[in-house]
Amino acid sequence: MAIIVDNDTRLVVQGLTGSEGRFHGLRNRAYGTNVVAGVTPGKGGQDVEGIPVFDTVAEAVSEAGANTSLVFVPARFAVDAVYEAVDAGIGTVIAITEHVPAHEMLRAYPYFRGKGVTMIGPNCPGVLSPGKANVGIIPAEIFSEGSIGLVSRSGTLTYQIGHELTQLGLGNSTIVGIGGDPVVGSSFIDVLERFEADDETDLVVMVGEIGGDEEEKAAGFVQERMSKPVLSYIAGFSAPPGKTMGHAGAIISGSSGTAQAKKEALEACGIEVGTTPTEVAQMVAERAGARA
Amino acid sequence: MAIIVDNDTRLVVQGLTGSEGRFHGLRNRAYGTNVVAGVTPGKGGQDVEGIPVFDTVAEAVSEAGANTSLVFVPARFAVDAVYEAVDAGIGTVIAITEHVPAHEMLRAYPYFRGKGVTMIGPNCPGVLSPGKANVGIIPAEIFSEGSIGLVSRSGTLTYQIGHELTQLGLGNSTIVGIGGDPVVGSSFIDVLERFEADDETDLVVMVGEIGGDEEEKAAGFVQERMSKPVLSYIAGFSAPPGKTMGHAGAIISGSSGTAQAKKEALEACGIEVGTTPTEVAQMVAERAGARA
Amino acid sequence: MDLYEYQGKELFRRFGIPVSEGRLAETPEEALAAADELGGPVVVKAQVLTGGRGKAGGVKLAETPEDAEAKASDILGLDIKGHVVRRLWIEKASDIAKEYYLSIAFDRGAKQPLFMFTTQGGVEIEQVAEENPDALVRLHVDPLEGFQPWVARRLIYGAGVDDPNEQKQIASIVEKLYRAFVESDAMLTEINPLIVTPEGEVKALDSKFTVDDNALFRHPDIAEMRDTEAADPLETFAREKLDGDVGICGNGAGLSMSTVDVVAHVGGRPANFCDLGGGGDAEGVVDALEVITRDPQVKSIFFNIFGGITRCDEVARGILAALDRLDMSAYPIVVRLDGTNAEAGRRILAEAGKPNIYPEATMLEGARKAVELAKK
Amino acid sequence: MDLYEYQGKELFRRFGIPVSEGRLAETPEEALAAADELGGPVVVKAQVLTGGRGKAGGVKLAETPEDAEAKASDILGLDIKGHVVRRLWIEKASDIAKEYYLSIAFDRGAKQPLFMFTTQGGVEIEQVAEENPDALVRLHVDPLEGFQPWVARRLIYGAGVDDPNEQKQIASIVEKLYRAFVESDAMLTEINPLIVTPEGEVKALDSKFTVDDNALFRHPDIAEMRDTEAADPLETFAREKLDGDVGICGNGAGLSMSTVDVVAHVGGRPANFCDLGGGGDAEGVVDALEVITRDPQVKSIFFNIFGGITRCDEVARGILAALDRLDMSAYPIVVRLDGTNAEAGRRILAEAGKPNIYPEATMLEGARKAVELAKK
Repeated sequence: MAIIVDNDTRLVVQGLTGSEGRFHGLRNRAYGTNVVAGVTPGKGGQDVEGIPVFDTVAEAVSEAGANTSLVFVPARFAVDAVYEAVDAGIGTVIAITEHVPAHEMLRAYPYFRGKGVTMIGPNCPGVLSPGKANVGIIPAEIFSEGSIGLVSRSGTLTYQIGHELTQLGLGNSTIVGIGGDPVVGSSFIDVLERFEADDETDLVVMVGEIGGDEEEKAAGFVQERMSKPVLSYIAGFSAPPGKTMGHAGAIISGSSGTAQAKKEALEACGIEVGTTPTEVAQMVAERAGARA
Repeated sequence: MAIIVDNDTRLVVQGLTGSEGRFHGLRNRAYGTNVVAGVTPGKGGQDVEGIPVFDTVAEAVSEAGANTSLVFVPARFAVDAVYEAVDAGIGTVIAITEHVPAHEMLRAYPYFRGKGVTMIGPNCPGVLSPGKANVGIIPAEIFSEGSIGLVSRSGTLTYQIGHELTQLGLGNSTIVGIGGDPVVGSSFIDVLERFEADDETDLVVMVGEIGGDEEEKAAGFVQERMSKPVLSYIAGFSAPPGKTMGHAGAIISGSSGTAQAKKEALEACGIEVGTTPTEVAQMVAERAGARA
Repeated sequence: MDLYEYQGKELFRRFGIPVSEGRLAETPEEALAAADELGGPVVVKAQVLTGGRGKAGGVKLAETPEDAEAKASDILGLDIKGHVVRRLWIEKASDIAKEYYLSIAFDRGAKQPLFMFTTQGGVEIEQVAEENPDALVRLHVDPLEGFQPWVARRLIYGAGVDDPNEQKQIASIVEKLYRAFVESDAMLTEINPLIVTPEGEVKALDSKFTVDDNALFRHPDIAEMRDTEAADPLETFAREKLDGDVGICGNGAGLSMSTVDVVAHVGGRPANFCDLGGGGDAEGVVDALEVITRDPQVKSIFFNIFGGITRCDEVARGILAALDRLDMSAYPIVVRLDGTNAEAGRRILAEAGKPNIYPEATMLEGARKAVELAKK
Repeated sequence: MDLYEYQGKELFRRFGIPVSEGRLAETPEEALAAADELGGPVVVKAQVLTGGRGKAGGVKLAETPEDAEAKASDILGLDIKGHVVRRLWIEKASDIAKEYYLSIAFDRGAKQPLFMFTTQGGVEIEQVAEENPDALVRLHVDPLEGFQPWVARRLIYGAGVDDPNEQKQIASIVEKLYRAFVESDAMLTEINPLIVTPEGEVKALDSKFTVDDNALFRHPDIAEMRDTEAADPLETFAREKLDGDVGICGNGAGLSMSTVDVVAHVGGRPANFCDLGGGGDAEGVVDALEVITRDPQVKSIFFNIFGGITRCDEVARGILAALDRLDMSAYPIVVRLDGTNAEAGRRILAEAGKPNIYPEATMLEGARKAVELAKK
């Protein structure tokens, strides 16, 4: 069944008539995603290569049966677009837009969380379930179908690792880019929880970065709640100590945030950590081989 | 077990050192309610006839194990007091304060609702479970223990009806005054749902008033979801048509709001409606007799 | 607290909602001066806190200042549904191409603010709601989400406003009306009609604005708008006037209303009723008795008190104090006391031994006695 | 965007948080004039976007204007952790009875703002957190609830502030700091120390204020505060400087960091790295190459691009255009292209036939080649 997007996805692209929205919306459709509508206020009644455009998401839901939204709306209008989708009854919102003001997401996050909505992003590459649906900007051609779940804070690094897996003949159930903003709709844990429950996923690769303590928290979750093996890659082993956000920043997370510290924390929870994309792909191949 | 307050209630009185808070807090304790703490900022460390006073609700929870709060704080600080209680982990908040600004409750309501907190009021007489606990300003001496649940929008009218029941030898499981403000923490339906689930309640009396459509909605709930008999009294049969809140008001509720219209709507859902407090008490006596 | 049209428009103006220029006038002379100052045709509008003033002749177009003076003379002093016109709003006349309707109100049932918008404004909105419900767009705002721009878009596209120039202006008005609603602690803000001029300008031609009394402490500027002449404190105290001969005083709105019902139920005719509220001190009782006895039809008075936060002994003392201050010898007063300190209250009254005080034990018996005494 | 102390204090002042009077000075003469204008003893404070300036000699008390001039001479030009002092804040000296600490910051993990308050201010707050964690009160604010007065009470009573006069002032500062945090779209606002004077006045003696770059469009006044001299656009573009000889350019922070790791992994020494971001046009590539080659240690350059929203053909054209504009003949450039339009990008580079461009098929091979070329 894969997670988040699949054959049941009925996609509305918010901002379909913009250049990015059009380019990726049509690419997503070409991949096989069921793109049922676009929304651009003032352009209701038009169409983009046969995809009907509505003025509001409410119409895209009532007229075209949309259940998932892809947000390509410019940063200063993006959170408004997410609220609109949520209140129109959309259950899954994937926001690609970068540079969204952090305070807007801070207020929006508990709201849509309270409504039981799944949100991915903003500032993320989207979600791809190979062979089923691609929602976002992930270049689908480098991935193949398979049973490895992939979740990542970083866009291009996700492609790199997916590519390395593909070179080794390994495919993915779903690839999720959660985005790197201060407040994102879904955390590593949210996605890991779904992979754990997904029949088509046998193993998960978590791709992290230096900074914060999201990876450490996810490791605790893996240890306590997951039966499937999780492997990880952390970028930034050679990075110099980063700028801290004032003194308060360091105290808050309670983590040094370095790649080495994360590696150690993850390994303490039974998660193997590779030091390069190539190495983690090889480790996955070994584990997948052992399970096959 | 009764509902909302009972022998497990560990009460903190917010505003215990004020004149009303002190008078009713002590009365509630004299009745047998387990009053474990008071809160008045700046008076932490004092006590009111042996009840310890704290500066914050958080301390009342951690130091005295409070699980229920009674709010006697002046109107302009009352909603702040409710937030403080909710965020300190209090599960049941009963707010007596009247004249609370409606917009404050409008914003607070979905917040504490989302946290799973039970709130009664504001602008209500409180909750009394005879023989167990009295939280608020209900004169407990006019009620006796029994199996009749009583829920009402009006304070003194509740006393009148409870008194009439007592005169006929009928007692109550719990008496709940939900309050008459535009936004109250618990609706008729919320309380009816609890009475339906309560082992000690056999029958429920719902005391309504003209205006709005809360009684009609509750009637629909009774018809669809309740197995226990519900009887009702509606005040205002002789009232002249009230002032409507502009034209918008009448459209919103979709109800004429008159007592006669409410009576008909309730009867259509199988709820007997008395036209005076005495009559409804007699009807209850007959039903209770039939069930005994 | 209901605001007059001109007060509501003043608030609209502060929040940036376009309104026409106007002046307040309380005499025909002031109306003339206002019209002169404004220039061109004006509309002379009765300021009353009730609807239907147009049909009642309370709104008239005047082409010249002299005409405005004459129309002001006609309108001042009119009785519109019991409201006597004492103030006029003299406003520059607007050309009207279209009339829309926009409001935001407290939806008690949903516990959320509700926007309503239709392009079929200018008429009674109930009529649109009934005859053409699809033309009326209703949209709740979740208070946790607050106002977001999409709300305006849903209203505008939902109602079928096609002109981008109108869309832009209405979107801005929708947002400002929401701000006015929240920041003024309003229970209702309504614009009917919201007009579009032939030049495409959108503005509020009328205003209905109700502010939460409980939040007035935050809005001294709005609290000052209260019309103390129109709002006699005693009048506001007396909740409702009926048409009979038994004056009723209860504590709490529910019990007071119920007392009216019971008086009617036993064959009596309630004259009016008032609610002592949580109080019951001498001051409150004196005010209540003054209001009740203002009505010349009143023959007997029924105090029906169930003490909770109100203490019966205090009410008893209040009644006795009131009898010292007012001459109540013409009125038999039935008093029923129950609840908090009822025993003490009854004893106080018994010890006073006033001949026109009739204690009764129950609400029903009290009602019967009061009805019987009214018929004497 | 980090603000200087004096800029943060200007925002504090706008939100009503008490600060001392002061003046900006960029020369000793201006410092003298400022001290003269302020009167009495002043503190001369280096304005740098880093901590530890006190220990570095960047903060000095001056009794007279002449003394302020001398101290300004000492401090201007100081290098504090790589930041050269070019501005001074001359502030009226405050008598200090107590030093507290108050901050509100973005807690990414909890996805909520976090208040921290302690009466043990003036020192590094990490130290308090470590040595005396109970003295540091931490309290999240739920964004759906917003700021409520009890939050200030929890902080104040939790930290054990007993003086009612202090309590009142701090409660007001807490609320204003929250407003400043939200309304300025801040990621962090910190007052350390928050002092109490011997007279009992509470005020902010320092300020740390970081504003979300993504929200600057809403705050043109804050955006204008950016120090364009200190913030060389090329410098901000280059994310990190390391100490080796391979210059690295990736697209996306994750892939760029990972490329650094891989270069190190194959035995190389990364010199620096920059992130092309979502772009990849000629302008971006020129900027990247300028930054990379500013470092005289750089011997080879590695472009590691995995196209997504970035298209590899565009990057290839960008590299060629950059070679036309900059003299890059001294640098071997290893280019690895994969993902969106990678074939086209590789073909473009191949057809250009530049002798110093070395295409490689994988990240690992690219890293090896770049390291090998740096060693030549």
